[in-house]
Amino acid sequence: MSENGKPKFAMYWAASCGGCEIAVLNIGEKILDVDANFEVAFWPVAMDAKYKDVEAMPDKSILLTLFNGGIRNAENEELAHLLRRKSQILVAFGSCACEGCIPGLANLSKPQVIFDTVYRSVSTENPEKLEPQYEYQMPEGTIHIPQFYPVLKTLDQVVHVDYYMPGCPPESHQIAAVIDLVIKVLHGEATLPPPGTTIGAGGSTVCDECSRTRNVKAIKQFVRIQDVAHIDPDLCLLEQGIPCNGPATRDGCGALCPSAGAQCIGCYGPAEGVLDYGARLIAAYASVIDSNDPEEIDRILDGIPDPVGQFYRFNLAGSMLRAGTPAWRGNGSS
Amino acid sequence: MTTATQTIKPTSRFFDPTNPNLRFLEEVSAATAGVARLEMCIQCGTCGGSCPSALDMDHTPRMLFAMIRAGMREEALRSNTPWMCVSCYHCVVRCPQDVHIPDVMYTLKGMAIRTKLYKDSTAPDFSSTFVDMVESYGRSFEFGLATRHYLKHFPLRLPGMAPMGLGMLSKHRMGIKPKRIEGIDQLKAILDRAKELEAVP
Amino acid sequence: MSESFEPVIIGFTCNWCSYRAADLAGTARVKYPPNIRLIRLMCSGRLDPTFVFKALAGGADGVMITGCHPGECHYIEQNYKALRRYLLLRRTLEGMGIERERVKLVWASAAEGVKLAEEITKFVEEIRVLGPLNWPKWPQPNGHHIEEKAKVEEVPA
Amino acid sequence: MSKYLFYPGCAMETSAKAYCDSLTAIQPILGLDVIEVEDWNCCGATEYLGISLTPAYALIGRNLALASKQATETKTLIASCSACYLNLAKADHYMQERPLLNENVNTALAAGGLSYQPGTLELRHLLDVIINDIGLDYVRSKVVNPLKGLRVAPYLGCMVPRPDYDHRWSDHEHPDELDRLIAALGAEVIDFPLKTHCCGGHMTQIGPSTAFELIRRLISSADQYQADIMVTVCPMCQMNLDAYQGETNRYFHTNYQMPIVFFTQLMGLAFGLEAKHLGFGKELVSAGKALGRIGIEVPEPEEKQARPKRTKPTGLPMPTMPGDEEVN
Amino acid sequence: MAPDTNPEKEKIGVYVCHCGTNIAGIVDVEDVATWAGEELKDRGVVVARDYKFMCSSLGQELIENDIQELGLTRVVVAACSPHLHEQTFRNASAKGGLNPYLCELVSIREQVSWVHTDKKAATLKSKAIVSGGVERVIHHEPLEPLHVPIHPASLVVGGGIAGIQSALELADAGYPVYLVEREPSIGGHMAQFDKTFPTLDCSACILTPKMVSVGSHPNITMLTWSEVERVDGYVGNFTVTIRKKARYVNEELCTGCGICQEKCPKKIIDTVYEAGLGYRKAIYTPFPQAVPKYPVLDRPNCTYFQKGTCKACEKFCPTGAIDFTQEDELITVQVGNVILATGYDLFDARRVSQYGYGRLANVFTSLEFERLSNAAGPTNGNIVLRDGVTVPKSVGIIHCVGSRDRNFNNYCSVICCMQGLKFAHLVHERTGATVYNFYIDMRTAYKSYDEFYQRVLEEGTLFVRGKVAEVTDAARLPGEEGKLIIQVEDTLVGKQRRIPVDMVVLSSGLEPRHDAKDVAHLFGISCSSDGWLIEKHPKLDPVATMTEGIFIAGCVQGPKDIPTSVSQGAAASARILGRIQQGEIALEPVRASVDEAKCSGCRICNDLCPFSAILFHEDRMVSEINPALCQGCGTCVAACPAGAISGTGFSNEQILSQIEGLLMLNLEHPLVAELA
Repeated sequence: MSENGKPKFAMYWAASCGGCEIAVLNIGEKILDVDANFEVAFWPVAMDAKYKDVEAMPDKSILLTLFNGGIRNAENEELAHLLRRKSQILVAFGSCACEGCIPGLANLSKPQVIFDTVYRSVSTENPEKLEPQYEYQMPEGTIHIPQFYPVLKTLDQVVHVDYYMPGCPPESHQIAAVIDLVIKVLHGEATLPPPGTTIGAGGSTVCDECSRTRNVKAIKQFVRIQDVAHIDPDLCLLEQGIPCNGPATRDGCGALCPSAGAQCIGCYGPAEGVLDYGARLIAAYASVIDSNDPEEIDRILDGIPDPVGQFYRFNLAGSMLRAGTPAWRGNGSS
Repeated sequence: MTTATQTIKPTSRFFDPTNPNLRFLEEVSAATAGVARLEMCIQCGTCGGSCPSALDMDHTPRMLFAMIRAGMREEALRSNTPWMCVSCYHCVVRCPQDVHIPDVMYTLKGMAIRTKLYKDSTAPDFSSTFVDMVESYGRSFEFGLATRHYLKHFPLRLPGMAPMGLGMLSKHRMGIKPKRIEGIDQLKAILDRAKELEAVP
Repeated sequence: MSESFEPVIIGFTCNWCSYRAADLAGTARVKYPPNIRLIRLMCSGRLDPTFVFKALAGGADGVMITGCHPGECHYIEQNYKALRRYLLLRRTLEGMGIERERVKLVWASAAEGVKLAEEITKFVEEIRVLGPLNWPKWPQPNGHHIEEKAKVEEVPA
Repeated sequence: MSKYLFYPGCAMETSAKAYCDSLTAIQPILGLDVIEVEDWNCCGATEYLGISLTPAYALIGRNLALASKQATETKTLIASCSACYLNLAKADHYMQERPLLNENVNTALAAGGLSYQPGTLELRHLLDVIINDIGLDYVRSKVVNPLKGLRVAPYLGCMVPRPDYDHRWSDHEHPDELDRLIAALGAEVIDFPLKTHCCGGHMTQIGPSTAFELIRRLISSADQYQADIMVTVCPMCQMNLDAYQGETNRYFHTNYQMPIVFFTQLMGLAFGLEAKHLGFGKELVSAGKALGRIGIEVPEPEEKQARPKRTKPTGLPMPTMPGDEEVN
Repeated sequence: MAPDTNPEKEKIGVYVCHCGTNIAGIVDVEDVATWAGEELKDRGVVVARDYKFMCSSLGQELIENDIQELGLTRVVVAACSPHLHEQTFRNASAKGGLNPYLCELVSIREQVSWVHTDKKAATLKSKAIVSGGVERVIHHEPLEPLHVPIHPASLVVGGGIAGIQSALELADAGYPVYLVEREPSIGGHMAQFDKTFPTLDCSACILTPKMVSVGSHPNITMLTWSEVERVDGYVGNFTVTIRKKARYVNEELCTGCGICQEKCPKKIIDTVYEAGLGYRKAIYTPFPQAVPKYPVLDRPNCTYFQKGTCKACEKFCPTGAIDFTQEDELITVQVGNVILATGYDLFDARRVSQYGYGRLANVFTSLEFERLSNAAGPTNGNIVLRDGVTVPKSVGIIHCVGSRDRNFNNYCSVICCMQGLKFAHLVHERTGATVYNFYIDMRTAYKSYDEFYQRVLEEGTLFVRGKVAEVTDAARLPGEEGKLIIQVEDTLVGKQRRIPVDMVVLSSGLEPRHDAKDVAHLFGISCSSDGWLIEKHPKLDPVATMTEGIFIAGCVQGPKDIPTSVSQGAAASARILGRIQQGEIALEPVRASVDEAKCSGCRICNDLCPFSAILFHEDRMVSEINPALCQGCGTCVAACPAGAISGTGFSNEQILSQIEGLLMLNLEHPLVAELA
């Protein structure tokens, strides 16, 4: 408890795009409730702060920390440990923190390849071929930048996490609901769900919220959505051959994409208890392919040109394998 | 650890490796083009029954296979049976066990030549004469072949054959000059390399 | 690859055909390398790609999936589902840089003890050639080991 | 008309000149467009295999390699000689069946800067192409001079229908392809029981007495069925049955005069080409007498009934055979 | 994780079997047990023992006592294959008061000691397998077998001797039977035979009475000229739809007098009953003793149906039983169990072209010869050549036609040797002709079969050991003209022989029915690669199938002779009677179920179940699984994208943990390092 009697709130942005921060602001006047009920102790995006201030705080002095972003470098990890120490409730906030999300796809490439792309590819204006050095001598002395890790890790791969809040970003109405819940808990009007629970999401999958009609499935071809001339607005997209991840993706978003005529790409991650998101889709898609002839099946599968992207866009770092060989084999050992 | 590499060599599974006689069967199978399936013979005699030249054979093919199984290496290689094979493939299409009989016969001929175990040199000589021709010209050349071969082996029959020979000549069905292919050196190189490979078991 | 490299292989068998084939290989005393460890499923159709990921991530160098011959499935046609999943799974693994040869699908009827043994021997040799997979032993989000998720582990470079 | 790669084989230039001439003559009519494999070599017949394996297959391998280099417009390589056809097909087949053989052959070929990937080429016999690609209807449509009244014994020999790696033939023992072709030419086909039996092969060279017996069996059987002429698809068969017929007669004190011609020669006649352009006259047992009838209406000889023809009995019904209808 | 599966809570007992030296000879079982006791403590193992024979009563008591004294909550036995002793150890656990499904049997015999030679590697692998079993068993749940009631009626498909026997056994025991036969009459192949080996009793004389009692049995509903069209449901409660093809004869009115057949002008070669050697009319009963007696009108061959005029049968029928307006009927019956006795097809001898069948007039198949020698056959039992008059002076009988031959069928057709001997005897007896038998191996292994062989030898039949190479009419040697020449290697002489004969009989093999695969599919069972239906266990359960409630009898399961077919018919019935009397049957509780809260109604699973156990509730938008229809394959469990379907006995947790356990030790273990 702080001097003004308000519990402390923190939010941190690790390896992610920042969309989650926007999403929080996007909850509108609810933000005022946050202010009314919390003292914002640490929120680099919203207000100036120093890590040493946080270090100075007594352990467990922050009630609620929303941590978004994956663990890509030493700084991310350091902060993860720091905030874990200082917080009572640590929430992996958003797809990146929960399961790696888009930054996690970098786990398919060696760090060197990533740097080459960033600092040397045609899209980069870098005439002096500059590249960050972990250590650099200055007249003032040696300066450091955080170590870059071979693979991106999810938050719960480095520290213990109390709750998971999926989504890229989490839907604002879900955020609002969670904030309401926490406030209720503060006023003793509710109790927290058991630790490890996924909050701000449903317990089934997107199809549960999807209004499209669905039938028994027998897939003769997969097509990329941009190649479909006419999409039936009422029929299940998967039945139209469009690889929709809805069947395997946790609900909670209100089936936004399918209702908007686009296939679900899986940002809410796996359903409750599922160990590997991609595995569920592989099994589901393959099972309903309507052919017993290896050649034909292969032809049908050609309709999914990038399986890893299709099945692990948000989940690679959180999947069972977590990465592709190149990443963890570093610079090509064995 | 050794077990992983030692287990199941496809040919050796069927036999008791402690019995040296059985090695001959393996040897023949191994030296045969395609998969010989010799160990699968059930001694039904379809081959011997089908063979157009069985009557002139020392042993029917079936007997020969039994001898190979029994490890009777020398007897088997001395037998004229392989040399009597006319490669008509009746046996192979009828064999209930799909044993590649004509190919086994070829293998045995080769072995007999290498070990000099054949009884009558007619056939081996014809083969080698033929092969010499092919190796030096790239084509076979009946006239040279026929005369050389007949002079050596059927001097008495040659007069009898004369009309045929002359007929063939007069009707331009036999060249007198051998025809040589252009890539003869290439062919020689290929065959030399092949012979080296053959040398290593 | 060091001479001593001994692949570890997880084999998934169907209760009705390949598991019985393995029994038959036993009763017939047909030898095959000890590198494979078999798991019994009711049907190859039970094969969840999760199992394969689990095996590879857990230290296996290869995975062998076996089932009844097409048309002979005890559950009529479920082995075809296994076939379809296998083909998609293989593509996905390749996308992650894992050689497609590390996961193999083999049909073996209850009578084909010898065939199964030969296939296992072949597969072990194939994996031996590919070399170890050495997947980092990061703890798996599974059952009673869930608490281990919190452990911080180093990534081999 | 589609193109084909063509492997003539040594005999086509010498002993089987007639085959060569007649084929050349009917090609335009059939629209059969062939590219000869450049600088092909002997296939080793049945001899080389008996000396040593790898060189034998390397010898064949060279032809396959050369052909595959030319295989741009077509993957099909036809051989006109049965032994050549079998050797080529067999090498291709075994190179696929035995990886070691494939490896060795290619190592050898490499020494000559060549290589062959088994399965690249489709190996077929001339007869197969004429029957299955060009088709009997087309052949029939080209017949201007039906060989009516000519009794022909269709003799296929061993190596075309056997071992038949890719199941091109209706049967290993009694294929009817050649019969149907001859019938299409308007000739009378006898149901020749020995149509796929052996002509003696290289036995004429190494064991004449054996060979003569085999030749006798064929000729006498054809004679029993009162064939006027025997038709072959293979230089070796033609050579043995024709050139050694005299020797055989002397050996058994018989006097058979059975003309042996190539199926392409009869096709030429039926297509209305002149005998002299079809290599007739090159056979040692003259086909002249038999050919005397070509073109003229032949009065039904009285003793026709006496001919031993396989007749279907009237008592109990015969089992029906697949394709009974069209054959008769 | 379910709370009741936390290792701290479980008390696991591990039992390693020596199986005499079967396991102990290669695996260091003591080491495995000690290791499990120490290394797997933290996984909940409280006791680990090794014992000479775990399956012995003493071994089982070991488990029972530990359960009671140490309060074990889980049991892992490392011994032989579960297919052998799973039940044994489940029972032992149950006796000890533990739910039997909390016991796991892992195989270190079939999968280790019998297939590996390296002791250290084998021991290591055994440890891995044990730890796999331990991890797995932690996640086992107590289960109860499913109980389903058994409908007392049964369906028998196929009216050959096996089917007849089955039907009679069931009916005599007082339970209703539906006997379905696709031909106009029951009787099957046996009705075509003249004599049966080895006793040579007249086939008709012993078969007809049985056929009659089937026809008149109050408990048997006979459906001839009918075929099963559809099968729904599951063991105890099948719903079977049968197509009763139109006979165009009113069975109420028909007296079976046979006038219609007499008067029918249309003569057709009878390829079924007369094996193509005789004729029948367009309206016919296949043979005089046919059951039922009513004829069948063969529509495609009937002049009236084809040309619109004739109706001779109708004109002459004294009772006006002919009914051209009749149509197929679909009948639905409820049965608890099914016996398939659909028999065999004769191998088509045309395929062995070197034997000349179809080309050479006087080459006959075995069935043709049966008709030829049958007193009721087309020649009234006179054995003659195809010209219908000439009596053969010499006959060659060829064995193994289409059998024991990779070009056709690999298997031995079992009956051909005895059949060949029977033919030899009949020819000898009826014609006095010289008879040759050409065989590869003489197989007369059954009661008084070899005695029959002796008898035929005595009668002077000539035996040539050799598979016939070809049968030809191309005469080569004097004395061959006009004959069929059998060319063969007499393997006992080692010489090729040409034997001229007048008649050749091909002892053709047996083949699965051309539509066996469809039948198998219809009843949800499987065929082996050569097409015979697969029994549950080749030795210990030859008449049951992998599918509960479906049994097989006779040649549908593989070639066999009449006595064996009859025994199987009876055996299958006995199995069913046992169940009917139990009233219900217990099924393995390996089943899938849907967690409706998780199910999103995506319908991915709906079409995956071949037993249609998954139904979709449009209203609640969720899928549900019918446990009675579910066979427990687990395909839907693996396919559910939401992870909403779980399977008992083979749950994700169980398998994933087993994988973890198996991988606990890898071969880079110090042990292995030494070996390398």
